[in-house]
Amino acid sequence: MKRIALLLLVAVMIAALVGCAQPAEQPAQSEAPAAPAAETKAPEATQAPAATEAPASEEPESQYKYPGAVGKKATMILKDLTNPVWLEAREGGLAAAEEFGMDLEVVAPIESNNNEEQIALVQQVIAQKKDILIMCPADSTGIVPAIEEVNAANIPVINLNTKINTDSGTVHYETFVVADNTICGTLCAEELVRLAGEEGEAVILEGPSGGQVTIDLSNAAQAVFKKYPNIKLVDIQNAKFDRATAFNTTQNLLQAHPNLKIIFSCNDEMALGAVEALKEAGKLDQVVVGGIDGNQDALKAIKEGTMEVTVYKNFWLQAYTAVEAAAKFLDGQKLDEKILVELEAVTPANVDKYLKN
Amino acid sequence: MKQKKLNFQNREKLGLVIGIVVLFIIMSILAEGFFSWYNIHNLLRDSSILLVVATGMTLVILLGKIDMSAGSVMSLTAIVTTILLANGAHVVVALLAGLASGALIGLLNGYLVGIQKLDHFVTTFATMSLAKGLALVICDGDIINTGNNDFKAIGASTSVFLGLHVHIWIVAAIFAVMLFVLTKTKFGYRVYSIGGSEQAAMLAGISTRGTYILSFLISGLTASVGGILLASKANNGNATIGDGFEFSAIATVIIGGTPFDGGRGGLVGTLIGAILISLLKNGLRFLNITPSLQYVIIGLVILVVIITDVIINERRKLEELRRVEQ
Amino acid sequence: MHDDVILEIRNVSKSFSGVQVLSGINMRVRKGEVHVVVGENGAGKSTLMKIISGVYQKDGGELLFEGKPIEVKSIRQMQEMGISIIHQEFNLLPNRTIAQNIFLGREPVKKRGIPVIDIEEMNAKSRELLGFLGLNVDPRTRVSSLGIAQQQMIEVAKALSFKSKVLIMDEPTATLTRNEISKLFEIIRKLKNEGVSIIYISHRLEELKEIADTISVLRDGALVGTLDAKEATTDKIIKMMVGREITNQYHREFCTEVGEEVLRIDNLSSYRFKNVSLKVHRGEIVGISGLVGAGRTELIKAIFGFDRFESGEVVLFGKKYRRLNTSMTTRLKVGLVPEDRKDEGVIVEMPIRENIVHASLSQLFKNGILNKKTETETANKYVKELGIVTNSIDKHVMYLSGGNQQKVVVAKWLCAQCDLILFDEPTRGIDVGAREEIYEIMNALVKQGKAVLMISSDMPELLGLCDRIYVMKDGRITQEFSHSEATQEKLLACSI
Amino acid sequence: MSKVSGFILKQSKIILLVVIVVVASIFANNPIENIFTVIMSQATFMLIYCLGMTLAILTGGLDLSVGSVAAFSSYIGATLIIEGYVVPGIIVALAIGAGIGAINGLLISKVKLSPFIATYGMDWLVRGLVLFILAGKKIFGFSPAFTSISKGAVVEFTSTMKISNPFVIALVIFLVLLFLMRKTTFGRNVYCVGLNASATRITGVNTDRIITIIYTISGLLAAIAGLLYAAVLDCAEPNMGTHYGLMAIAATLVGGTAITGGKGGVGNTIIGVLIMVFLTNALAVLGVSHLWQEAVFGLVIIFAALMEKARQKQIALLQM
Repeated sequence: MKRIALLLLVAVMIAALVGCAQPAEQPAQSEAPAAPAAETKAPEATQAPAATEAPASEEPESQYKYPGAVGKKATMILKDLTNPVWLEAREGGLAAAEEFGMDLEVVAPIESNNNEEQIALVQQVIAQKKDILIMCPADSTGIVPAIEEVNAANIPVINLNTKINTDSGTVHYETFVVADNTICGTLCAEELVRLAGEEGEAVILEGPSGGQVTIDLSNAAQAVFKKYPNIKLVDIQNAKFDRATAFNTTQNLLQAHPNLKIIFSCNDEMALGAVEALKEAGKLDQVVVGGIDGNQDALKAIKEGTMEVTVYKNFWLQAYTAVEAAAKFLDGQKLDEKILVELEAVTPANVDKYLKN
Repeated sequence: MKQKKLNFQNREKLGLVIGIVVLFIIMSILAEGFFSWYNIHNLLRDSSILLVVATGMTLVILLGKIDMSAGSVMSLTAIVTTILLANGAHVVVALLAGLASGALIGLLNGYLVGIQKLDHFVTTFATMSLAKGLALVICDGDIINTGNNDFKAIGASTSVFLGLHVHIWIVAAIFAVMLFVLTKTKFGYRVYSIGGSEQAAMLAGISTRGTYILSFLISGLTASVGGILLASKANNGNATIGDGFEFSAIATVIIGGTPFDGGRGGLVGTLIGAILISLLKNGLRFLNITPSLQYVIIGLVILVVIITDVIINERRKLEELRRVEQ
Repeated sequence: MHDDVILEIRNVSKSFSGVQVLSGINMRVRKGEVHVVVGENGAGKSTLMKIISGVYQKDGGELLFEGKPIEVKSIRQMQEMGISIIHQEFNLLPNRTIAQNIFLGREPVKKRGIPVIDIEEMNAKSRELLGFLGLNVDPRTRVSSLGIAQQQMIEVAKALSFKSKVLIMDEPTATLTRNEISKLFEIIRKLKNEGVSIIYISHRLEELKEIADTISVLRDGALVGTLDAKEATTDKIIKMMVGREITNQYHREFCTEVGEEVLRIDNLSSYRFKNVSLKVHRGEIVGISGLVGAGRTELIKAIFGFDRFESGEVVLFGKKYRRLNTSMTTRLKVGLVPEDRKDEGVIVEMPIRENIVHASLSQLFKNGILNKKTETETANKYVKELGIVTNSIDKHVMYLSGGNQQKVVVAKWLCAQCDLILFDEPTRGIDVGAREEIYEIMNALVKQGKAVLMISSDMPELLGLCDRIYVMKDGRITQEFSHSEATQEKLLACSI
Repeated sequence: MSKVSGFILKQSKIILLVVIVVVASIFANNPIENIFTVIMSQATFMLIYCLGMTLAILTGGLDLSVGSVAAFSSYIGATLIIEGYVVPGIIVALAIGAGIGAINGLLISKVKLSPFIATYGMDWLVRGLVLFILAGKKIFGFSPAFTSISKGAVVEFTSTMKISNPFVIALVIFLVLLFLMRKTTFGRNVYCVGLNASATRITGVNTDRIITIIYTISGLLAAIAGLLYAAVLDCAEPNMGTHYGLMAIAATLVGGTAITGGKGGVGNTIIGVLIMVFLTNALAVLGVSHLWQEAVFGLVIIFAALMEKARQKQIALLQM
């Protein structure tokens, strides 16, 4: 009997090993030709230096830019690796790592945005005695105790995308590479308000309640709407970052607020769900819809004019910049405590720049 | 007779233990930094939270019931505790309040199942939504920072006592007590009896109500403890903290060899199950397997282990039947 | 035997949701006597006992224990007072040890604040009790690894452990075989001599004379009469029970020349029986006798395809089969009336109608589409034919008496036009009246040239009905008798 | 028990539903339109996978894998559909759904796993596969040939008030299942399995096959739901339907199908689904914070359960 049990378990272990052999590259391959390949064009178009060097790194024996960083072991902890935008980030990070000759590992929780798992991942970095940690926290404050541990272990931290809460003053990071959600939210909301002529009823579609992203974006948008006396925030609903749910929620909202003008959505998924609902209700022209992230399908929607605005977060560049910052630091260079990754609202005007064909 | 009996119980566990050992060895070889006290200690710490929730769950499953509300109770407790701390309550008060909230849901479950005789799944499924909902309403969908250092101290990785983290000690204590209660006390015997055959228990003059209520109460409390430990780790409260945790806890118990039909199994198995699952997750992380693939592997392991367990039990039944003839 | 009454029942009555099940029962149980209570099913015996033992609350009347009137509140209270009951169906926990089962709910505790169980003491006491019952098994053995007879003994041990002054046994011999019964009777006598009074419920009239001191007969929830065992004769008792004369319960004309063979099994083996071979022909009733646990039920379930057999083959209506499943056998028009009526015979939460047509859905509705009219007609037909007592065929089976439930099971197979019906203990726990009707059905079946294979622990039944009787022992067939040569003694001789 | 209270018990869920709808209608600016949209699109999609869950629950089990099955099958199907192979894509999707369902069924009937754990493990496995195979990429921009399945309408009164295709599809599925469960020997046997499997088996029914078929249907319906969503949202994405499983259980329970199996049916589930969607709708229309939604769901489920219990008691009394 026990033999059976043993065999089966071993079998699984083997499965695990086979698994772990591939995934390191697998997704990379399935990704490379897809999103990021195109994404790399984006930075080329916008800010030259970073990405134009990416191809350069391809040819052998090129001089590494930051000798001190060469061969150093780094880990980048993201919020999620099941979602295209974060896969872009991974590519950006890996590209930079290759360019600067670093040994980078990109990881994320199984359940996206799970703080506890991120803590475990951070502790893993300590266990593996990495040279540097690039941290994109799912929960600004929840991660603090873990980061304190990292500080204690004298592993430098580069903060990426979402701020690590330093109010307690007990944690510190070398720099904060940010295309931060508050800014995204503000950009998007401002654009929406402009399109709506600074007046009308607005609603916000949130992600799962309690999520950090949701909170940052939603608060940013609310702040913007408050600024304009004629903008009335009539409702906030949770659509679980899910297109189908947003579809239903929007239908319901339209029933409650027939002359809705603005839908601010905390990600493109929900925005597109809202768009479908508006199509059904035939109110596409009445309502302006804004999302966040700049997914290809959202960009396509903007091109078609069904959706008005999104904010292209350029996760590729964020990650790339973060790794470069890490390299700089390991090379003993001084870092400013904040590195801004340029963000811009994507509108029909500039959508072609981001849209891949 | 006695010999044989022990054999069977061992057999059920043996496969798992071997699995754990094999897994551990493989990981130690393959994953750099896995085989270090620091990591093993963290592993134990992670498993302790799963274990404490699974401990209460074991009781309920031994009764032939399920507690779907465990995960939501964790969230609720976390929120209640942290929001009180955030508003400057003393840490003890906050903790007690947190536990109370869990106890309350537990009692509600116990009342509806034990006295109203509602179906356990339906009941706890409902209280799952209820507790989660309350948590969301209380925290207004926000993350709550305690800014309280006493509370933080519970979770801080520096708070180590005799080489082991406080979490581990707390859970170890709870586990030990529950193990004693389950194997040595009247209450424990009742749980097994009712799980084995409610009718037989009732005809023996055992009041099932009390046992149901107490068991669900305990399950609620252990879930609360889990929620508190989780929150203390992050030193903040989040209404999504326990999402899906009930499933992990149930899986742990089942993998540990306590089947849904109740009256059979026990806490030792649950302990093994908790370690296996934590070890698996920790190991997969160290091997840097993409999350998507981790899903697949975890799913496989659950199925494989359960199937093995089922086969073993089938065989055991057969052998017992055969033995009747001798 | 002294005359002081230990338990007196004064016009106790009880009704469930308006239906009067007990009306003004009076009964006096003397110290150290065996007081047998007989009566058809639904006569109220079990209800009365459940009231005495505190399972139910009585509506009217009063109970006097040792002269003092008592208010029955809980099972526990009565147990502590010294009245305990062995229920008809087992109430053991298979996954717990013997000791844990014996002391279920009142485990000895160490003298301390928290109720910590004194396992050593528990085992010691259990060992004592088992010794008293002449059972030499380790009290730490899991009950699931005991035989049925042993389990029954554990039930007895359980009851004894209360130090009861009054011990109620509800059909204790139902699952026991002759020699086990006599062992049980020895114990009963032992207890008697120790001054314990025993209230003993049974359907098996032939047992009574052996142990009874007093016999009370119930009918339709009323006491017909109490008589001294000495002047009681079986016929007299039966008359009192059913209120009508039963001369020969069986009315069997044994078949002279057998028809074609419907069932033959060659060297069938599984983990519970070895190399069993037997034949059944059209027009025959074939019986299988033997001790409980001899593997009879397993054999019959294997033939039916419910359990699988390891080697050998089953020949049904001339076709060989090495593997069978229930859908095959039923398609071949074989039916099984299982031992466990409630869990395997009927679906208690379904209406009578649906239960009756269940086995013949595919025959009645060729295209797979139900038709309520056909269903109703069919069901009504069989309800009438078998005299199933109910006010509506839409009544859930759970509200029927044991006898009527059994008839529903039989109706199910008749409706499916079965050529071979396997009966497993067809009359267990069924009152005399219903029994006779079941026998009638069997007779009718074989008259129509169908065949019956039946298991029974009730030897008179086998002798009265069967053309041929196989005797099984430890999973093997030890003998085959024609009805002419078979006698109780012979059957017994080959089964032990 | 008086006639009135008897009626209330019997119809408790319908009454509850009516109340909710009325409330929603009062606050909605255009009640008819509101009811139309809710029924025509929201309820429709949900109903389809809830029906699958109902069947599973009727056999005394449940299917926690509906969400991931919906995602996986529609996702794989989409990879073909996007290439223009609409029909093959749909067929593949349905086949995958049915296939996984069948595996569930076999694990439960043959291997004798508890449905809970079997489908839970399967959920992880399938979700993992869908995330892994296409590394989380989304598929969008389908040809109208496909999207029209969901977007099109049979009858169109106004742009918002129409008998949508999905509605018709769901209705057909519902009627077929209703007939199957109520009027055929197969359906009868499904109920029997739910009430008492071993008695059913002794009666000669191949219970294993019935269970397998049921879970296959459940998987199939999940696939259909997945495809319809993909069509209406013009996008197939791997994280679809993470909450279908729990929603479906909730709706089925609210509908009054007993989790123990054998009692209730697809008819109940329609009521359950309508209650759930209109509840959400009402809360949104009333402008109640979505944070309350979860809690309210919980209360409604408890309420429904208590009502159901009272009703069963009443039936028992009548039977006595």
